[in-house]
Amino acid sequence: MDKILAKKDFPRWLEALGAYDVYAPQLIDDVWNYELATDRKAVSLDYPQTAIPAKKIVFPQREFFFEFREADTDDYKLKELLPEGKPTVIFGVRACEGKAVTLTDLVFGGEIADDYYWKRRNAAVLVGLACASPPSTNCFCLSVNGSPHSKEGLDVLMTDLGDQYYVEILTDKGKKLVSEGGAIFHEAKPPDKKAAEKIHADSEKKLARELKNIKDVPAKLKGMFASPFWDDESMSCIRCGICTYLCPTCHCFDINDEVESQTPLAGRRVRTWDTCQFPDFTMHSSGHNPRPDKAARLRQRINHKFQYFVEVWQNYQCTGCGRCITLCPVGIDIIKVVEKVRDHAN
Amino acid sequence: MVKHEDVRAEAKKLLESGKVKYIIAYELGADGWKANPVFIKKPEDVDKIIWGPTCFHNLIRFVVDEKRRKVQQKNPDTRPVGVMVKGCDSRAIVILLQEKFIERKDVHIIGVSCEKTGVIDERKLANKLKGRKAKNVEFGPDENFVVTTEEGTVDLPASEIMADRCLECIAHVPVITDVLFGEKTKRTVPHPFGSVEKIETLSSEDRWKFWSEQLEKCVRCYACRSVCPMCYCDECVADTITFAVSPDTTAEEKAQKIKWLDKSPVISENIFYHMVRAIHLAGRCIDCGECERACPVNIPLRMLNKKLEKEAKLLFGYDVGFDSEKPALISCFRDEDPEDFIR
Amino acid sequence: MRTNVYLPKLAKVISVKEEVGGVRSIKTFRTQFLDGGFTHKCGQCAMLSIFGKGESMISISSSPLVKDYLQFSILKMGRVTSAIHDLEVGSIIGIRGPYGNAFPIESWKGKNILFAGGGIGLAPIWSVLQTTLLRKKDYGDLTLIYGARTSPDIVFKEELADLKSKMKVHLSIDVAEPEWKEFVGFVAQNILDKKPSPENTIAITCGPPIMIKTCIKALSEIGFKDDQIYTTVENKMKCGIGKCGRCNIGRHYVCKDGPVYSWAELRQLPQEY
Amino acid sequence: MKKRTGIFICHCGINIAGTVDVKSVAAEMAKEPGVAHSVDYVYMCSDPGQNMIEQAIKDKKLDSVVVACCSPNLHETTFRNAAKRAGINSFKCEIANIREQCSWVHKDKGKATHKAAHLTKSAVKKVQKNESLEPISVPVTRKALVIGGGISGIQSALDLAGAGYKVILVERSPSIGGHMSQLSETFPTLDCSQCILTPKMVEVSRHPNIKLMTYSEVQEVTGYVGNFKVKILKKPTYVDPAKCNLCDECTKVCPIVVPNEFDVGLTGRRAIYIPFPQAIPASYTLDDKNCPDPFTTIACGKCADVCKVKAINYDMKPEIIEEEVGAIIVATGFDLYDKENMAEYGYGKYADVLDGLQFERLCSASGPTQGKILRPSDHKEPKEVVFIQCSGSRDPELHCAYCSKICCMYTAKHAMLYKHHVHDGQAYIFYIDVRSGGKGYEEFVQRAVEEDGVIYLRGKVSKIFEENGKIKVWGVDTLSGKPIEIDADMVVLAQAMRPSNGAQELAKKLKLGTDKDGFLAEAHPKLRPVESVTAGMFLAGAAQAPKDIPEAVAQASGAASKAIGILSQERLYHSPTVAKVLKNLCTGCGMCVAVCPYDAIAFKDGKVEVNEVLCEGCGTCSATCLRAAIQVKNLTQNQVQEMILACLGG
Amino acid sequence: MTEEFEPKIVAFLCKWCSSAGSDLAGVSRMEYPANVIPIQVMCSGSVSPLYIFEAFNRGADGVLVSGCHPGDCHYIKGNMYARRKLLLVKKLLEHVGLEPQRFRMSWVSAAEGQKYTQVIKELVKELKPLGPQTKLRRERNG
Repeated sequence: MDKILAKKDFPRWLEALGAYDVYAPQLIDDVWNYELATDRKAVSLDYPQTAIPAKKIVFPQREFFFEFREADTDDYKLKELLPEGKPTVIFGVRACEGKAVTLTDLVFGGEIADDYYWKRRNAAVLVGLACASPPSTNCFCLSVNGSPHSKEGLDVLMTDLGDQYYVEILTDKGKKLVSEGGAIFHEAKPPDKKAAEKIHADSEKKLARELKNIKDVPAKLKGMFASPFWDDESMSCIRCGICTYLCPTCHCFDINDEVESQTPLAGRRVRTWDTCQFPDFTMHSSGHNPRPDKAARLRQRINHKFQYFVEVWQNYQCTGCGRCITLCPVGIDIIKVVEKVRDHAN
Repeated sequence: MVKHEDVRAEAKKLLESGKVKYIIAYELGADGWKANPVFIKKPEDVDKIIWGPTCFHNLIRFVVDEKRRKVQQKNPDTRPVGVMVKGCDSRAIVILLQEKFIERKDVHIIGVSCEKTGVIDERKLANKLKGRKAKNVEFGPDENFVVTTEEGTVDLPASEIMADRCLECIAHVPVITDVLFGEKTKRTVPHPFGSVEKIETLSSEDRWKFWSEQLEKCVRCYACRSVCPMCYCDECVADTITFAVSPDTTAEEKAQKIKWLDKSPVISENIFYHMVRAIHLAGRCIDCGECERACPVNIPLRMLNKKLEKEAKLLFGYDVGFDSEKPALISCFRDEDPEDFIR
Repeated sequence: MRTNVYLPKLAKVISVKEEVGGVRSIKTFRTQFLDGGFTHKCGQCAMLSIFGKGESMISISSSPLVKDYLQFSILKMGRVTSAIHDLEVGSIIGIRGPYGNAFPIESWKGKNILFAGGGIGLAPIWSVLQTTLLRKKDYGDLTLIYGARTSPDIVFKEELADLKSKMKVHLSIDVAEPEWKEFVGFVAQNILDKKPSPENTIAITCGPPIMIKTCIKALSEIGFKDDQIYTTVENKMKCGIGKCGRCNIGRHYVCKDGPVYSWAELRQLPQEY
Repeated sequence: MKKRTGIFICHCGINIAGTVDVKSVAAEMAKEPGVAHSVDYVYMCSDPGQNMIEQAIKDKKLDSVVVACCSPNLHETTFRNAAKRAGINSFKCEIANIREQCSWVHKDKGKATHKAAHLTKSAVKKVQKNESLEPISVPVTRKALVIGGGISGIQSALDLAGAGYKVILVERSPSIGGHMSQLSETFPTLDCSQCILTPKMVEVSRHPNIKLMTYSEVQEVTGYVGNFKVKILKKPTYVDPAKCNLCDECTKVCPIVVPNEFDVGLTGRRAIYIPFPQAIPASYTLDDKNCPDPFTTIACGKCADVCKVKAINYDMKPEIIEEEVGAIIVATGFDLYDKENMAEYGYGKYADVLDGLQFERLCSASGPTQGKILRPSDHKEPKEVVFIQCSGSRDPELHCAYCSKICCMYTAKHAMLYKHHVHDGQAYIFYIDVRSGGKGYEEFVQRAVEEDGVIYLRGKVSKIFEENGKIKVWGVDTLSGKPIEIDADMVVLAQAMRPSNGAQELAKKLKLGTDKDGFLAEAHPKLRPVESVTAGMFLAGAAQAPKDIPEAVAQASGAASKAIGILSQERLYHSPTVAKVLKNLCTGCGMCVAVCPYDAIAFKDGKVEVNEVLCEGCGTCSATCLRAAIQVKNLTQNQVQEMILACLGG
Repeated sequence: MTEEFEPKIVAFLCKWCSSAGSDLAGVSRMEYPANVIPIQVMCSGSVSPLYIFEAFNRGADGVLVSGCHPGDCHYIKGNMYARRKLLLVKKLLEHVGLEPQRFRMSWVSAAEGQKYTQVIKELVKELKPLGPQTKLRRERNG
């Protein structure tokens, strides 16, 4: 049953979550980001879009796989460094990011599941906040099978009703989280539900951007692999990693050994984010690079999101958050690029 | 005042005569108010070209790209590329010439004077507008900008929304051009290093607190080096693999690649990376401020480069990016260089 | 028991053999797991770890029918492979895998198999070659067409000499040498020269990208159909399990969906390898 | 292949073992990756110690060794030779200095042992990445160039020629001889300068191995040790020395008179002249700077008219002569500190204030007064003469900070000579200190005081001015504290010595370093005093620092023998630890080109390349390069990084 | 009782002057603290700024660069380039908040064994009160 939480009681809920690490959007030096809330009373959900999406909490930019240590000459001890999986709750997750996590789940799940990811993922409770108005000027979630109030991937969805939140419990994890708050939650009444639904419906009309008629794009892309289109489109790309690092669905990573001591050899195998936009991402050690230029790399990004992922998982690997557009230093606009693909004469 | 039409006419002339391969300029972005880089190849496209207070980008970055492409082509088109430059950007050309990365004949420089102002700082503007969305920003008649939002038009003084780099600019008129638009207005900058001096007044511990908090945020997206026209190395010392590989590069050579820092975005590695970048830009950074603007997490990177620019000026009397004939900062010295720090 | 996919198993190097010396050195290593292990299929790869240096995906060149060791033949190429070349008998390395698909050798029963390899490219097909040899009665004619740049660059020299009594072996080198009695020219030219019959035959070709391209062209020319030609693809890999995102060719992750492709499949994919 | 490094820790008796636990260092090193052998021994440098290393290299198939012992300056060569004898490249041997830099300077055994281990480990990391290198070999042009024909240049040239090598001796003035030929007598023996110099000058002119080029200047030097290419400008003398019979008719008819350099302006000479009677080559020179007649080409023609042997040829042109030499000796000598600078002493203002060289000319039998000491102003015999030492020397505020070294001695000599000529005269010497280090020097000074009654006044002269035909000298005797006033007839300033005119420009052409005073810089002030910083170029005489004749001659012979050291080789070997360009990384920005002290880096095809023979391996290029595209072999950034890690224990 | 903090110092000594000066200190048996591990380079001019960053990154508590006095450089002027380059490095390190005492440059000639000893003593003395350098140092796992 849906609940109502008065805004003044929101801090009390957070106080009650003592067993959890609580992440919430915070403003630091003019930049919003999900940060560990050390002062839970100060948490407010009045924020636009964060720079780095919530994926960083379930898929941190750096994590340890294991530690290696030379035990004796030419013998090693390996110590697995799985995350402990401390219960974590992320407040204020936008619908597009919740959905993005479901897409990442697909990648890290399957037959060969990624323990490191799942340890954090399973421990994380995602409390969404429906967007009453688009948090970014470049939001286009509706165009990519999302919505400003999508419940996908979320455990709880909150909707701001002015001085109270409309709280929808979506999963068992969510239920437990709400139950921690105890009596501060009240049963929602039909007018509340109506109000929430109205906000949801209105929000859909407020989206600033859209990307229409893209169902043929995957097929179109297939035929455009060798097109000079990519050269033209990528001219202004500076080959930085902003678009992918800040993308809620991008999940590419690198694995490296970080050595702490040479004798005895000791160090850690570390996973860090990586991006298809860096030239060394695909470079063979022979120097051969299957994606030798930025045209090939832009093509990979668009193809991955709008063709390959669709072929494998029947969904766009883009949730329309618009971060890559907002933060691209040279204004490369994924909407424009995909529209051009759509309108491209084969 | 620089008129769009004049720049467009010049561009058209250049393209029609075949004098340039293409022109790197600014166009209006998809959001309708900010500029984006654009590459004009056909005379009929010149009307895309704009000039305004959102032309942040240092387009010389793309001159570097052009050189890279040219090296790889078998029979490259050797005509110059046209490029629109602001004062700061023009100094980047001077550095590229000084370092022999390009030749003067490789670029046709279309200079635009920033006259009384410069470009705006998007974040400052956003704070100023408090949630209202800008629809248009233009140069005002004086040291001001005219900002249009849904709720009307306001005049904002330059000092409030102009980018820091422009507030401390020492070359608002391009220093090297083939053609110049706009007036060679005189402008005095009372505190060219004002922003750095603020940090300098902090105690050592407070400076560390400041920088460690700032650099902690770094996600190593490398936008700072990617956007920088001076970061044109094929292989950066921060790269963890051997990059500049040719068929005769041996495995030994590749195995010798120095791994100075790890890919982990932790403070020690981040600060290593940014210090290396700063020291490598000493005497080369022309303060276009692009690294700082591009940074998605808002690290005041300019304050690292500006510090060394200041020291180069004060300690060694070295001005960056005005004379392509003089040696680089660290490849010359003066007998009277300070040595009181040597004990 | 839960298995951590990123945690390598420790193995000991039990033999090291230098196949090719010089700058582009190739060595063959045999390893034994300290504890447990895995069984692989022909054509699969394993991720070898040199702790402190990193990992490298290497194809397993020993036959699955050989149970007491895994064999890898490795060209010294970069940081990790250089470190692997420093290994000695008794050194400990990490191995995880096996990764990727395999050659469908079960479905080839009763067919002739033509192996066409160049340089280090013999390693990925060596496992198939050994397996089919061990089960010779299940297969028809086995033929190997193998070439290297110069005679010292030929791998598995002793084994090849031995092989000649068991199957047809055609060797080649790129440029003539005084003592060389066999074919001079590229592998593809040797294929055109020997003209093996496509009749009921599967061709496996493996080697440097340019060699693969020319061999496939040559094979097509002498009548092999696209689905009769198999090859392996290599791309830069990190995770080995289709997650890290770098080895893809289109929707395929080479580490998971490859490295073995029939030409019929591969030619449908974008040219990104 | 995995590395196989051997470690040898020397006890050096108890010099090391007394402070460093060598056993535990050896044990610790044995655990290092790639270390195949690690032992300690009481004296590694002894024969058994060296044998031990050689044997271990062979037995254990070591590919590199580290010897932890004393400073590499002492035994690096010893151990590298041992390594070489055992069949590995000498660069596969490195020294860890655990004596001078460890055991001798620390007392705490634990800490010293810890440090020794880190030092050794750092050497291991380095040696494991050392390349095998062979010295770079270059053929040698077995000919030398000596620049400057003063006593130093003459001595060097004669020594080289005597050893059987061809020498080109270049002198810019018309005659060799230098300043020594101007001197009257020399201290402390008072033998006649000309008399001892002239035979040497003649020998130079007659020596079959010496090609004498007077009135010539070095214009350009390129190349490197063993193979320099030199361009020499030979100025026209307009007189054919082969024809000239020294009849002197020409000077009599020459209408132009200019100050005579040889007499330091005390006399005049004609535009056509012989510098002094004993000049070598014995020939006349028409000085075209002073001769020109704007209406004809250069001359009035009178000298040619009177020359019976037709030795005068106005059509002579400057010539550029190119020579190849293997070594260069620079002996450009000195000049006196400019008199304009000494206005406080009235020099240049009062005719009777002279400098030391002018006084030499006055004393000289061949001088303007035939050896009589007479005042230039009125040709009267001066009865009171004041000599001022340190005129311009030892005065960091206003003049030269350094001591000109010879002035104390020649001033004593001047005073003595004066007294010998003017028996009733009185010599006064103002001095700061009297520096008389040298064989017989102190006795000489004492003789001046005791036998010739020279009055030494310790103090500085504050003012000199003319009054009533006398030169008033005001000063203070700092010993008594009393002001002193002397009515002198003549004042002689012991002017500071400075590098000769044009030496700075020449140094630039030769790429030689100069010190802050403009004297040529030696490679090492103590251990390599005759070598310049550039290989194959040597320094002789006062060009390097103020010197007296015996010192100049000694250094000249030293320089000659150093040059012979090069010329006697068939080929030269140059250290192979030179810079190397990683072409893939180089962008041709040229920062390294600008910083290279040896011009060893040049642009080529948009990148740079290193001339291995010129490169000395200092590595300044590699620290300047932003891309690590230029590195010094066997001390690459990679190696230094490994060493840093080793030092920090990680 | 806690042991007194012993700073770890890396010293880059030029071969011709400072390393020889340090040898002289040894020959003269001048005692100084054992905290400094010297790395001999050919010339102070060859010390790359990266070496200094790396040393701090790898846990050095102090870094010393020592070369020949101006005019005495074996390579004519390498030390003059070093002076300029390393002053910039010093300014940068201080700008990010590293204590100024941690990076030191000195001129030590081959004759100045005494001075070398003095420099080391001073450096160690100045670094002890600062404690371990943790700012630029990479984290370690145990």
